[in-house]
Amino acid sequence: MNATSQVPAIELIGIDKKFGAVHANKNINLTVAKGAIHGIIGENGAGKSTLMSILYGFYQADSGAIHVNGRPVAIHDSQSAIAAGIGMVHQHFMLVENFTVLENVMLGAEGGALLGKGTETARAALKKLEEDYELEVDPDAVIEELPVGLQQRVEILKAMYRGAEILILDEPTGVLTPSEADHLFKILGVLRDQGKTVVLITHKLREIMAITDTVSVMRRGEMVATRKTSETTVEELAELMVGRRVLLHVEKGAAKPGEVFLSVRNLTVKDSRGVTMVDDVSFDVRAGEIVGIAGVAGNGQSELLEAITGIRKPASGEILINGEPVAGFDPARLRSLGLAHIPEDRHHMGLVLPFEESLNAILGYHHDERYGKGLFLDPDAVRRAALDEIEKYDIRPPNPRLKTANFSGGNQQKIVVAREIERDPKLLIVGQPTRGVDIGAIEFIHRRIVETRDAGKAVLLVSVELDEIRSLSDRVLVMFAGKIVGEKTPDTGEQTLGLMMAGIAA
Amino acid sequence: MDYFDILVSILGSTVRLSIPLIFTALAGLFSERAGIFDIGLEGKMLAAAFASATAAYLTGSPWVGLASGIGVSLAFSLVHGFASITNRGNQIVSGVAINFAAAGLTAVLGHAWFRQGGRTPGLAGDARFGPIILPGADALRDVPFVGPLYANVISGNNLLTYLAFLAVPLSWWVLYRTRFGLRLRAVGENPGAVDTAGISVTWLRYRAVLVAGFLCGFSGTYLAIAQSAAFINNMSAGKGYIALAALIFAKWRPVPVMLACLLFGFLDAFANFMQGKSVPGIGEVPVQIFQALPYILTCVLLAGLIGSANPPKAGGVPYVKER
Amino acid sequence: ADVKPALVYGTGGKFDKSFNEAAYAGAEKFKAETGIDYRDFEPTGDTQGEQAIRNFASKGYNPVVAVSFAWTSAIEKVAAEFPDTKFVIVDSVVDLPNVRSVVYKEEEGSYLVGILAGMASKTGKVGFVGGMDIPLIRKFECGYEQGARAANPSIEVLQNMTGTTGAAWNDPVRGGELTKNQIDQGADVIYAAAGATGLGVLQTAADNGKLSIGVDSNQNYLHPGSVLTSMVKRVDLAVYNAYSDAKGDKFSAGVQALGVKEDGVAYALDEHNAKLVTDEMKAAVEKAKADIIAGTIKVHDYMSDNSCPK
Amino acid sequence: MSTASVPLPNWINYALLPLINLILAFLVSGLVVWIIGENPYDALVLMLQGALGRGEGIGFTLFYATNFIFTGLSVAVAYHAGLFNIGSEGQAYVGGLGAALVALSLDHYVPWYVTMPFAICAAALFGAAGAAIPAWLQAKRNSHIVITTIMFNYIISSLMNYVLVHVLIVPGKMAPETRTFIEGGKLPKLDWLMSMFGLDLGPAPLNVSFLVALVMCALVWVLIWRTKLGYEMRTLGISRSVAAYAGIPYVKIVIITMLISGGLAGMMALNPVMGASARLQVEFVGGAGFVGIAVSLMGRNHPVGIVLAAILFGVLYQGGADLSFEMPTITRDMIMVIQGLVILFAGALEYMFRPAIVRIYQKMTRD
Ligand SMILES: Nc1ncnc2c1ncn2[C@@H]1O[C@H](COP(=O)(O)OP(=O)(O)OP(=O)(O)O)[C@@H](O)[C@H]1O
Ligand SMILES: Nc1ncnc2c1ncn2[C@@H]1O[C@H](COP(=O)(O)OP(=O)(O)OP(=O)(O)O)[C@@H](O)[C@H]1O
Ligand SMILES: [Mg+2]
Ligand SMILES: [Mg+2]
Repeated sequence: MNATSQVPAIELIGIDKKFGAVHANKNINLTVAKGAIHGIIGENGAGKSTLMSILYGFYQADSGAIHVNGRPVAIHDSQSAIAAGIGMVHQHFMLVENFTVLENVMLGAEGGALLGKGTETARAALKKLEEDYELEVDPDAVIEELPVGLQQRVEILKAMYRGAEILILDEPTGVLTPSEADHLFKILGVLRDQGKTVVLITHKLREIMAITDTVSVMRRGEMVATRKTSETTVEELAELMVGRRVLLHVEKGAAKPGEVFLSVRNLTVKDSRGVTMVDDVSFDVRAGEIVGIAGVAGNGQSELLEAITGIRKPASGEILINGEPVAGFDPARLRSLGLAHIPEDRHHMGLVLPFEESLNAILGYHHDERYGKGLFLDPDAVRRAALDEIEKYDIRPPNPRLKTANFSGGNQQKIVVAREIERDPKLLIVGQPTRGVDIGAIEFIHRRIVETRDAGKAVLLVSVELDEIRSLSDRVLVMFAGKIVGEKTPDTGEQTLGLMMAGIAA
Repeated sequence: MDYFDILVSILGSTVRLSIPLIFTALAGLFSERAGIFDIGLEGKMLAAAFASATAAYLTGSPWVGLASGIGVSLAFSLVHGFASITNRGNQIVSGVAINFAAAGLTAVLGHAWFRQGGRTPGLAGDARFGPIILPGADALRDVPFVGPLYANVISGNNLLTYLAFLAVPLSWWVLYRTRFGLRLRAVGENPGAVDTAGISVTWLRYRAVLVAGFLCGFSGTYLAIAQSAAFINNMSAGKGYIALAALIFAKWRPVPVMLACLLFGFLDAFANFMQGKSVPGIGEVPVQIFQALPYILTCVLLAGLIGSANPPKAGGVPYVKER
Repeated sequence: ADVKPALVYGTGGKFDKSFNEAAYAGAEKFKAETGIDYRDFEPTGDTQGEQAIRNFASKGYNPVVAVSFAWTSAIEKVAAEFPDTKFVIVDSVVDLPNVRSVVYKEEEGSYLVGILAGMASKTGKVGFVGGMDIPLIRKFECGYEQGARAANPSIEVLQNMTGTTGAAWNDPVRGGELTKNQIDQGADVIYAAAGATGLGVLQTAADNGKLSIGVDSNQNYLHPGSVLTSMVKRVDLAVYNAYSDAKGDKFSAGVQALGVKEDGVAYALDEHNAKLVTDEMKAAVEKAKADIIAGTIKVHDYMSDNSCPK
Repeated sequence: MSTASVPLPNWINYALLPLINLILAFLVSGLVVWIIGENPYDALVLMLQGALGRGEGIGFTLFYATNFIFTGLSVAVAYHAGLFNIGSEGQAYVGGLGAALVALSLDHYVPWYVTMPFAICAAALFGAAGAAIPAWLQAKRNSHIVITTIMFNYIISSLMNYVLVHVLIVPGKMAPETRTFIEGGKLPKLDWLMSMFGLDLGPAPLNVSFLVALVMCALVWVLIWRTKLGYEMRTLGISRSVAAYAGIPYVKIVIITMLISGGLAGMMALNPVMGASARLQVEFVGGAGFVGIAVSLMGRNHPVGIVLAAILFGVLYQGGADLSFEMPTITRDMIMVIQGLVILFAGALEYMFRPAIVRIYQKMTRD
């Protein structure tokens, strides 16, 4: 090692950031060595994206300093970050969907006030980059017509085109199949070999172990530890992440499956752009069992859930509940047939954040006569009912009149879980039940789901957390590219399931 | 008078009536393509008309009039920008406010200053943009077909008319061939992409809004001191909204914008022509039908009966990074 | 008697160079002669007239003159509420004991300018641009058409109305466009009876080197050499007479119909159009005037049967 | 640090901030008055005297406020469902046709209290019809309700123009308006109400539609906060995806909401058409639909706030009329200036002072 490599690529000193009442980054110090792949892990909401966005100039820190290559730099905006040689691939892509790849790559680096000449230079430079890093993509393709994996390539190309020496990737593998992820890691390796620095945000420990040189752990806005990857273990990292030993196994007895309650036959679902997301899928869920669907995010699970719960009209195929065909029924009608749904994203679907808690406790069930006669709604009755659930599920603070947005993520999730399970459904559809939820709440929610099964209800569970699937399910279906590629028992090895999720083995 | 003469006459009228629509719709194009909805086009046009007429009256120069029209329109644009970009306010509400303020201010000031029921005093010929006779117009006039078209439709318009038609390809060029245009289109679709590319969303949107103000300055000036010789109370009379309709009808693209404006201008001209004349078998067609037609057509378009109109994705939504 | 005169204009504004300005001139004349000041009000919308009229009445103003048919129902209402106040309505008839209704025989004045138009036209086509499409404006048009035909039996009269609502009085752009249409169709003299819209008519005619005819006030000076004449409607007289009658305790309610004979309507001749009106034209129009006064020419009033003889 | 998500107590959100914005609007208006050479303070005094000084002034103020309550409610109801209805103007206009048709056909035969319920229904129905196509376009075709309602303002205006000029006009009359209704088609004035407070209504046209407006306020409150439909509307207004999850039918709610909104706007016509002028006139709405936007914004979409804001605008309208009468250099258009500024400051710039207030508030609560 020569002297220059002693100078760290990045030094963050005392970074502090608040979003209103949320303290997203608390006095964070971080050093990233030059030419290294540095992993950052942490639970949802730990503040990883915020920290990196500050480094990239997307947000401005309330206080703290940033050094790049040993020199202090003032990063007011992404412009100054780019000038300092920093590039970032955001968790949510920052692409103009109706622009071509080339236009997206050029945006902000057009090389002159007129496009004409710059376009040709860019095209040539892009071609070279593609060849150097095996990042082939048609420069004239329009973004919205590209699959996510390729869109991510465009993001990486954008950063490279701007001459990034330091590349930040925010959860890049969430949208990738394992093989795509492997390809990405290969590219990151090439980058490292060329002396570039990579910061990789993820909460997949496997990835950290596989590729990083150093890893830092964030928890609740704080930087809790930094380790050399070679000197740590998955267990240690997991513990650092959540603050106490992870309990990965759920206590549960054997299932006693009864009659088939939900039956999906040759179901095909398209998304709003007309792309087939669920392709000729068939499976059954029996009363008294939990069927888990494993898969990498974006392989059609969301659309499958939406179709079953009536939010999205299927393109073809049948859905039978207790033998009755229900495809195309609206969610309200399905609820009356005994279906309950814990949605994947509580903010996007499950909760009206500006409402007081009690009004969310009846969402979807608000037509019930318990909450008011006929057309009317009785707020007192609603609050009384909500208070019951608050007590039963230990939702804190126990105030049904508090604005839902002011509850923490875990408690918000409990509001949803309580609402859905307490209606005593015959069929429970669960999507990502513990996303962004703390360990205590996870246990609680898992127990409720198992209890529901034990009460003889049919449960369909979708999760991208393989551990969750394996510990809760009685049967595991693996979904890949819109198809169910196989059924396994929950004790099947992670390796095997991982390969299936990548579409490699059946 | 044969049909050809009638056609020439209507076409001439179409051109004159379309010009304010073209400027205004192009103004809306820049603003909305950058993601800032602008229903305050009407108000800006009106304010510009008042300012240009007042300045031209006071100085006797149409150029000072034009400059004032543009200046005042830019000021209103800045207000819209301040509300909807800096303060992330509701763009529709801001537009409504601007329309009210402009309608009120022009009437109040006009009345207080000139005491002619809100009108500004009439302008002498050289305080206006007069007709420009293109070379050979008179010589060609008698050539069949081409002659009258050239002499009565193409020639004999004022400078602003020619500028309007120049503004169309220019707008196209700016939007699709310059860095500014690329960024502007991008910021209307995904401001995050622009921001992370190191470009200031705020400044870019301000520039777009200012371009809109600049163009509305022309349309207002045209109304007051090219097409007419004075400012009249509420003289924009809904043209800002027709321009908005034309913008939607054209699906936010420059050349179709011009065509839509010409179509709507033609409807207006045709209505004027048809007024009082009865159509065999139908009788007199009520002028109200022609007045409503641009809006009806736009609604038909929006109903998806003739293609679909997808506004810029980030349109109308303030760019909020931090909650 | 003591008078406290008030005046409510039509919506075109006090200095509209036309109808309202004539009313203003009448009030000013009264003020100059008697030294008695008056209050006036310029409503900018239809809803304000009634409130203004009532305001004047309740504040003790008397007589209250309202120029424009738009205030008809307002006067009907307010005059009933204030039976001791004298009201004058111009261009409309209100049948109440304390209201004087002044109407004009616009058909006669229009007939006169029609003769001039018919004689001045070289193309054999003359135009008419009206404001709001109402019987009153048709009356202007009908008289004009009769006059033009009297001067030239084969003349063609093109006619347009600007609109169907109050906005038609204040739309010079459309007025100009309609004028241009008529010019394109061959008209070379265009008569505007359209309030402020007429300004656009006169402007466009001047811009295109054609002749125009003004209305209500003498508008000859607006575009000297281009305005052939103006059909002057002496609204000033209505206002002036109302005030001075009231002052001299001679105020009478009831309908006053002012025609050529009463000098209520006339054509305007001054230095601005002297060159445009030839001696021959002058002779013809003076003869017609005499004939109307003598009763030998009877100009048809459109409003008497809502039709115009062809 | 961003301050947008820092919660503030209600008295700041619903009283202090609107008040600051209102004061600012008036300050700028005062500037305009000063520019045209009048004394802003005198103008303000004249305006307040004109609006609130006498029974007649108050009567006019409340008369105007009645219009604005209806249109404000119309805008607010739609707003709760996330729909920005700027077509109240046109919906009120066509509502007038409904009211007028009822009055014209019944006034000879029955007393006003028989006519009124029919007129209310007809006005609401016609108003709702005026909102129906934009509602459908939004619900089914996803075209922006703002755009379509603007378009419909013009379409309705042309239609009404045609109807008045060619169908309903009294032959031989100049103005395109219907005949004057006789007693059976007129709504009685509220002299008794004013005399309860020892005031004399005079000729001010305050009439029973004011009471109808207040009843509608109560009904809207019940609808929004005490019915399941209102719950569904509010849910939809906050998040379309949550509504879809909860089985709240988008198309149905959008259409119902817009019909209610249009109906409320349509009812506004009762006041001027049957309460004041006793006939249907061209453009009788006179911008009240747009004022409704300001009223709804100022009133934070709550019926009580709407009543207060409507009275504020009533003061502006009546006081403005008196002001322009007393200060002839200031025309009544000054109201529009003030209105524009109120909409600007209270609406588009509503959060301009929020960050500063948050800081002050945090400082104060910390100590
Ligand atoms: N733009 C924003 N405005 C307000 N609060 C925000 C914003 N972005 C993030 N937060 C809040 O800051 C906290 C940290 O969020 P951040 O996105 O940095 O977490 P993360 O570690 O990246 O989580 P994830 O793994 O889910 O991506 C969260 O509580 C989040 O709600
Ligand atoms: N978008 C928001 N708006 C307002 N307040 C918020 C928001 N997000 C979070 N908060 C507040 O910040 C606090 C912390 O929220 P956060 O979701 O980060 O909780 P947490 O520490 O992750 O808790 P949990 O373990 O239950 O998820 C919450 O109690 C909540 O009141
Ligand atoms: Mg993140
Ligand atoms: Mg959390």
